[in-house]
Amino acid sequence: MINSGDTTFIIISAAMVLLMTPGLAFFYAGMVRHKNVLGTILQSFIMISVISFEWVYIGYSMSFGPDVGGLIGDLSMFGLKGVSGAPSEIYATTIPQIVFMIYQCMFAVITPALITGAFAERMRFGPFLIFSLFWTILVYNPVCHWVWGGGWLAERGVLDFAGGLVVHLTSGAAAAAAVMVLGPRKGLGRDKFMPHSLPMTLLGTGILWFGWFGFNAGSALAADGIAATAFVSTHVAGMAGMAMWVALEWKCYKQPTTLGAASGAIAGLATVTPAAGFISPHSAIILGLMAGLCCFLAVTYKNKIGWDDSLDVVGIHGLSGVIGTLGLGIFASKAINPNGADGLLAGNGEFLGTQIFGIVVVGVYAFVVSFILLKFIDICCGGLRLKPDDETIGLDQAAHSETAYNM
Amino acid sequence: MINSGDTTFIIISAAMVLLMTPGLAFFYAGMVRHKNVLGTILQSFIMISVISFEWVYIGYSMSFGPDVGGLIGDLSMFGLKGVSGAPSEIYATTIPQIVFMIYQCMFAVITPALITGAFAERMRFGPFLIFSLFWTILVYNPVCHWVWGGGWLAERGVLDFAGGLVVHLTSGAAAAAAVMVLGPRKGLGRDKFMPHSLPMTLLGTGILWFGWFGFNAGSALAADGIAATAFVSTHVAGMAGMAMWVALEWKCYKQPTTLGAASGAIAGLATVTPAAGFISPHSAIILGLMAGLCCFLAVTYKNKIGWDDSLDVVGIHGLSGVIGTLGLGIFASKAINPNGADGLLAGNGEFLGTQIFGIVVVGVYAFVVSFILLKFIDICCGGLRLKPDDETIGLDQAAHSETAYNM
Amino acid sequence: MINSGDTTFIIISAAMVLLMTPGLAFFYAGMVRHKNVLGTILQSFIMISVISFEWVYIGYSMSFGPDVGGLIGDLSMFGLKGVSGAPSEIYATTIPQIVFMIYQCMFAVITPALITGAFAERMRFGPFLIFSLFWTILVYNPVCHWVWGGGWLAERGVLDFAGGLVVHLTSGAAAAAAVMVLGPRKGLGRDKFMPHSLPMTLLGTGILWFGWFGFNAGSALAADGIAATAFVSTHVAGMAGMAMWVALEWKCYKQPTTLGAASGAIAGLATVTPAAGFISPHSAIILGLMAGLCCFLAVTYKNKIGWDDSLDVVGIHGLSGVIGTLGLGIFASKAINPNGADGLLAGNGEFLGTQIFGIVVVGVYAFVVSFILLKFIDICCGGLRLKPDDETIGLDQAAHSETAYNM
Amino acid sequence: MKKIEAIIKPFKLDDVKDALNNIGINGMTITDVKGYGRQKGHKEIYRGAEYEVDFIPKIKIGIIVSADQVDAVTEAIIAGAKTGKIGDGKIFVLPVEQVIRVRTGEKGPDAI
Amino acid sequence: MKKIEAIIKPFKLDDVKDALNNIGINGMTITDVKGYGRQKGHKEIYRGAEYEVDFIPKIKIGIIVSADQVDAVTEAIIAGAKTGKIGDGKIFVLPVEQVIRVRTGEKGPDAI
Amino acid sequence: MKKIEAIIKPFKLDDVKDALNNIGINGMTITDVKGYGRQKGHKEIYRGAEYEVDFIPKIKIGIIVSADQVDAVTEAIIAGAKTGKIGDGKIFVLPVEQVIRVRTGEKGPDAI
Ligand SMILES: Nc1ncnc2c1ncn2[C@@H]1O[C@H](COP(=O)(O)OP(=O)(O)O)[C@@H](O)[C@H]1O
Ligand SMILES: Nc1ncnc2c1ncn2[C@@H]1O[C@H](COP(=O)(O)OP(=O)(O)O)[C@@H](O)[C@H]1O
Ligand SMILES: Nc1ncnc2c1ncn2[C@@H]1O[C@H](COP(=O)(O)OP(=O)(O)O)[C@@H](O)[C@H]1O
Repeated sequence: MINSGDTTFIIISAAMVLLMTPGLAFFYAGMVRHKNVLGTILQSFIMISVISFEWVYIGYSMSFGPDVGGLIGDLSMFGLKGVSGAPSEIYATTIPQIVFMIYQCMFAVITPALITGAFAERMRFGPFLIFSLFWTILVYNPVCHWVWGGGWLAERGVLDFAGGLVVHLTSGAAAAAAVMVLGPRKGLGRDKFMPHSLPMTLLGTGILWFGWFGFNAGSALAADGIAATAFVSTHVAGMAGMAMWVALEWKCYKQPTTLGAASGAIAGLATVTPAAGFISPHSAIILGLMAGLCCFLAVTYKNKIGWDDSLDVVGIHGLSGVIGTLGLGIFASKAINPNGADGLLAGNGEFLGTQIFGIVVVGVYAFVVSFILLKFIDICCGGLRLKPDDETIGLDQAAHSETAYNM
Repeated sequence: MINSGDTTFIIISAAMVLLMTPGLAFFYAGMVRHKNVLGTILQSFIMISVISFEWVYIGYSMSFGPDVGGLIGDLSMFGLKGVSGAPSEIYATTIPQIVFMIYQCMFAVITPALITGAFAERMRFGPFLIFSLFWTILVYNPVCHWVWGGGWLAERGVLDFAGGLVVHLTSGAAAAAAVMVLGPRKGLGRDKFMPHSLPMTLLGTGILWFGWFGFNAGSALAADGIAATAFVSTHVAGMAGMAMWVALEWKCYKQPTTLGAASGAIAGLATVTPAAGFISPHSAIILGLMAGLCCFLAVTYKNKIGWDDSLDVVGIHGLSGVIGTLGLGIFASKAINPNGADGLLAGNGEFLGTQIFGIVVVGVYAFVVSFILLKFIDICCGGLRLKPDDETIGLDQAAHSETAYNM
Repeated sequence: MINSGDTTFIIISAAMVLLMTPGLAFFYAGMVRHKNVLGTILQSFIMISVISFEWVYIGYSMSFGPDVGGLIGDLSMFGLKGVSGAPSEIYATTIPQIVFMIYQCMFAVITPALITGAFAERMRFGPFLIFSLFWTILVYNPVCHWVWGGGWLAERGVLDFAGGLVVHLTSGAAAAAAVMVLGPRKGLGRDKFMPHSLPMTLLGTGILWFGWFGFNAGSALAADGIAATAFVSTHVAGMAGMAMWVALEWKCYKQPTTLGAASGAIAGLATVTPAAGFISPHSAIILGLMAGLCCFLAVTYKNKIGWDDSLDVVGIHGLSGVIGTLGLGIFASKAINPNGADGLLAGNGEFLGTQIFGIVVVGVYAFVVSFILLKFIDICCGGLRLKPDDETIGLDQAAHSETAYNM
Repeated sequence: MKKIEAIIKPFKLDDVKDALNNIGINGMTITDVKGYGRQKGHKEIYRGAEYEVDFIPKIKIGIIVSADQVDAVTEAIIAGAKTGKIGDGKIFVLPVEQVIRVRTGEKGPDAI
Repeated sequence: MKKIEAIIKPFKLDDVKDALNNIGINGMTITDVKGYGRQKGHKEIYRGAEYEVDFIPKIKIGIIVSADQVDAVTEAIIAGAKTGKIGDGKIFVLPVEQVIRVRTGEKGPDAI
Repeated sequence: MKKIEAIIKPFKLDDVKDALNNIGINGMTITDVKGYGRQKGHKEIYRGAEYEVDFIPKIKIGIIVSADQVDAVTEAIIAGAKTGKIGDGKIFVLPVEQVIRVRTGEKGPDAI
């Protein structure tokens, strides 16, 4: 039966998760040079259109439709067939199924948008759209089905509360592939890739944090104690990630930075995502601290080796997905969530093994498919990269005939 | 009886609709030149103050008070008399009436703010306030009563889920009148009216999309299946409008633009507004595509004829109100919403006729009253337009003694 | 028992209040010079981290834990011990206690962030952190306990719906102390301290207004008629404050300004905060008008005497806390909220006396402790103020090695 | 050769550009500058604090021409920039000893 | 006539303007520029990537004066702009052949 | 002494700076400017309205050098700035009569 409280909760959560995509657009666009601002923003915004299309026609059915061999949902819900104001019998049974569908749509939208940070400032718009669309079909939907749609990883006991594997690890692995296929931006190591507007990045951070409550707490799919736990875990992990990153900067560079605070917060929020509703606030704090530490090190290391993951999708999102999923294996507790699992600290080392298995499967699968897909598009669609002159001119003018700021 | 789920739903929806007015302020202000940024923002923000005053004293009562001859509500609820924490017996019976009142207030606030795009960069602040206030009294309140307050159009069977007639067509018609009365900006056709900050416009777009869920889904006035349907329709119409506009730009200008994506999204969202809770998601997608197509053509045509509807209120909002209301006449289905109607495709051509009647009545009424009102104010208040020198200097300095950016 | 509607309401309200801190960051940062933008933003953002830490470990327990002599909560809930998905028996009995805890956390976070406006553009980051942390422990937690946690002021009958005393007066009093201890910015009276980006300030205003609904209506802790009343009071007070300030500017300076509209709105919203759920909308309008008037005068007077409360924390927030708390003493009515009180106009002058007592106690306590704390830190931590050269260079570069805008 | 520097009101740029194009001048470099002079600035008000803003936005046009074009160019600039109100700006003529085109290395009048 | 170009530290602009006003100079044009010289820039850090920023914000003041005012003007600028620390800037004096006021067409010293 | 003004493409600034550093030039002042010339601008499209943008972002480098360095400096600038495509920019040489260092009051070549 439909519960108006739960329905409100997921409707508003869906709106909040939708808002995360513009939030991400600003988070990213603040970090690029001013000639690429609009192109970067559009790479996120356009996902709202392209991936929603994909989702309502085939994505939802592929992800949450009746299972075919543990691998994928069938297409019996093509075009939302049978998805109505009545609740599903399987998922979120107290809210209209169509609300569950659209809530999940928002997750599908933001995931490929996350990847764009890896190839920022250098990818052509057309190939980017093709990549994102097919990536969603070939990577996001299957993994979503495996983990959340009753697929084989779920059967195996792999848990992911709100998207450590499904969202962050898939996008991080795709980002790694993209960095390898596209190569570094022109002038890396010589030009100054300074953020053109950190206030814009901080605005994005604020919006993302706000939306993340809808993302994680909403994943409880009901306004209950689990949602409450997930909400609190989310907040304290963000807080801990920010504290850790800022502290490390203070120690290593004598000064904390605004971008560091934002980066740490996002790392913490991303890391707690798979675990939010399954662990205690204390565990969430530890995860947040680990997130700050590991992502800080990853990003520092990246700068040393000249690997141009421009806005650190691998080092922040991908790594967070891994740490959070591992952390869940360690800290999960049935005392917190009886529908969850007990982890290593609750004496169940096996569950940690299961989570590691999940990470390897999803990571490898997402990386390999992304890599092949990118290579394929590179060859068939006249190249993924902007022409060098266009890269110099910048996306805004070269790809969209616009200028971000006319002052 | 008060339902806490529904109450939460409308309270949060009201907050989200309130946020749309700042969202609109940024959507518009990003498109003006940098000397008019603050003046443009203030034209939206100040409506929150002026129109809310009007609403709590007389607007709510005129719109939703006991009917007088089908034309207007009486003033028996002047100053919120009798509007309390108890539910109304007529409207939204599961939430405190005062929540219904304030939710509707947010609609009244944003409607005249929408008009400001038509006379952007050239209207004096004082006459603008007078116009907006009287326009709300003379146009918004009556039309709101006719359609939503049990007035004669409602009696006739005209439907408008969340404001295609009441919000978008009234403001679009007023915008047309304003363009005719005020004339084009100095330098039209010669100067470059390039948006001063598209990131600001995109920020506004993101906020508007988020708020639109409160606007449309909230119009179900309960967290039920209808709200769910309206939410989904809203999202997919926005997605379809964005896709269509971007596709057309790609075809006609070889490149899609960020402003095009934003414009298409807003067109789609506005178009689905009157229909959101009465049609299927597929119909909403078709409406969104139509919105993208028609508004794109309208805006292109406008540029050809030198009609200075500066930020395209007629070509986007007004037209969307018309298409959406027509579309409802075509696609409405009682299978989706038993309290709605069946439209042309469900074999009920008469309902389409009713909707056309509604469009003509509201469009003509809003246009005529707006035109007379503007002319009247122009004569009585020393002119609607800025002095030419002030128009050159810009609103911010000339009308508000401020500068938007001191960098 | 947990009510899903109420739980949704407070979860979403908590998210909205969290968003207010970034909102405040932008509200403030828009008003500083462009060399201090990031430093100003960070002063708010970092509170999300530092104060949340404090709160989950000791703050919540000090504020809402079992009472010790009316003065403070004991530490029996250290580290959220016993705070779980089950409701508290005392506070917000229809929602998980952990939701109540995190909702209150957001209040604790924004309160010291408010103070930062007083010493904008001139405080060192390290001492600022130390101050904020100890201020929360020594001022916020005790006062919160006295008023909301069943402490001695609550016993005495002092009322504060959503933080006129606990949030606005404490921060305003601390701001006054900070202005006295730190002294004016270099160049006051000679240099031009013009806001570097009023659009940013207006963005902050919009976000704050949105979040304020969560702040005030959420303080009803249930989605009921009181929440509805608080929501409406909040909105109309903001509207009235904006109207009054704009009107006064028009009269005194011949032109209304955007910053004036924003300032009046914030003054109105802050003023109604302690009274929101206890008074009628009409009383809220009067409070809003008073807020606009008094804060306008206070700010004007400040400019005359060269008191460098840079972003008017005393003149807007502190004063609003006082007016609102007094106003509650005058306008409170049990007809509106049976759990509230009757005020002067309802024939109960005694309650006004109680409120005045509350103001004096909280104001003096907060001022004195803040003053001593600042002096102490100034001496022990190598000075609160930036070195003069660093002040010239600006916080962003001198304290964070960053630049806000690289255009 | 000469360098002509003209300080003009920003909204007159297009007119000046057109006037210059009409006499065959197709190269110039412009800079956003702020001017201080007879033209009065304006007051700005922020929460009651009034600030006198006396640097006014102007555009500086820099054009290198051969000596014999100086008069035609200054006349064209005046034709384009003049409003007759205070603050219309000034034109300065400076001597230039050499001009080189980066792309080709051409020197002197050929480089313009 | 001469053109005096002075590169100064931005926060010294008001002092220089006052010093110039005191000796009766009431016209000037300023430009935001970036300078490179002996004064060291600073380091910026973004997620661990360190960038050396060596162009430092400066303000360029351009003043046209008659030849006999050059010394007074340069002294006033020095008085206003000097902090004694590296990076205080430089003053250049260039010859000017003609000055015209757009509004009136006046030429030479009258146009200033 | 001479003032060398070079208008170059913005992304060539680092190359020019390095080329100048190599010949011992360690002081310069740069300005963001917009250029108009043979190089064609681009079209921008906003909701179907097409605008021709014909002022192109450039950087102006101003360097004061002693007369004997002029050739070396212009060569270095050309070496750094040349792409061979239209719009590479121009170099102008103007006479300078005096240079003063604000900090020390030094004059002439010593002040550079
Ligand atoms: N002595 C000067 N040196 C350099 N620029 C000047 C000088 N006098 C005026 N200007 C520039 O010319 C502009 C216009 O001068 P102003 O005195 O306001 O009006 P007008 O040009 O009508 O005499 C100023 O804003 C300033 O940029
Ligand atoms: N040769 C030069 N040509 C043009 N501008 C110069 C030159 N040398 C220095 N400048 C300008 O003067 C400013 C100050 O010079 P710098 O060497 O840093 O200190 P100082 O003026 O104390 O010698 C620089 O930032 C630059 O703008
Ligand atoms: N006569 C001129 N006076 C001043 N600046 C000029 C002149 N002609 C060109 N410029 C500047 O030089 C830049 C390059 O000139 P352009 O004609 O486009 O190409 P090229 O340098 O290859 O001849 C222009 O953008 C402009 O800034």
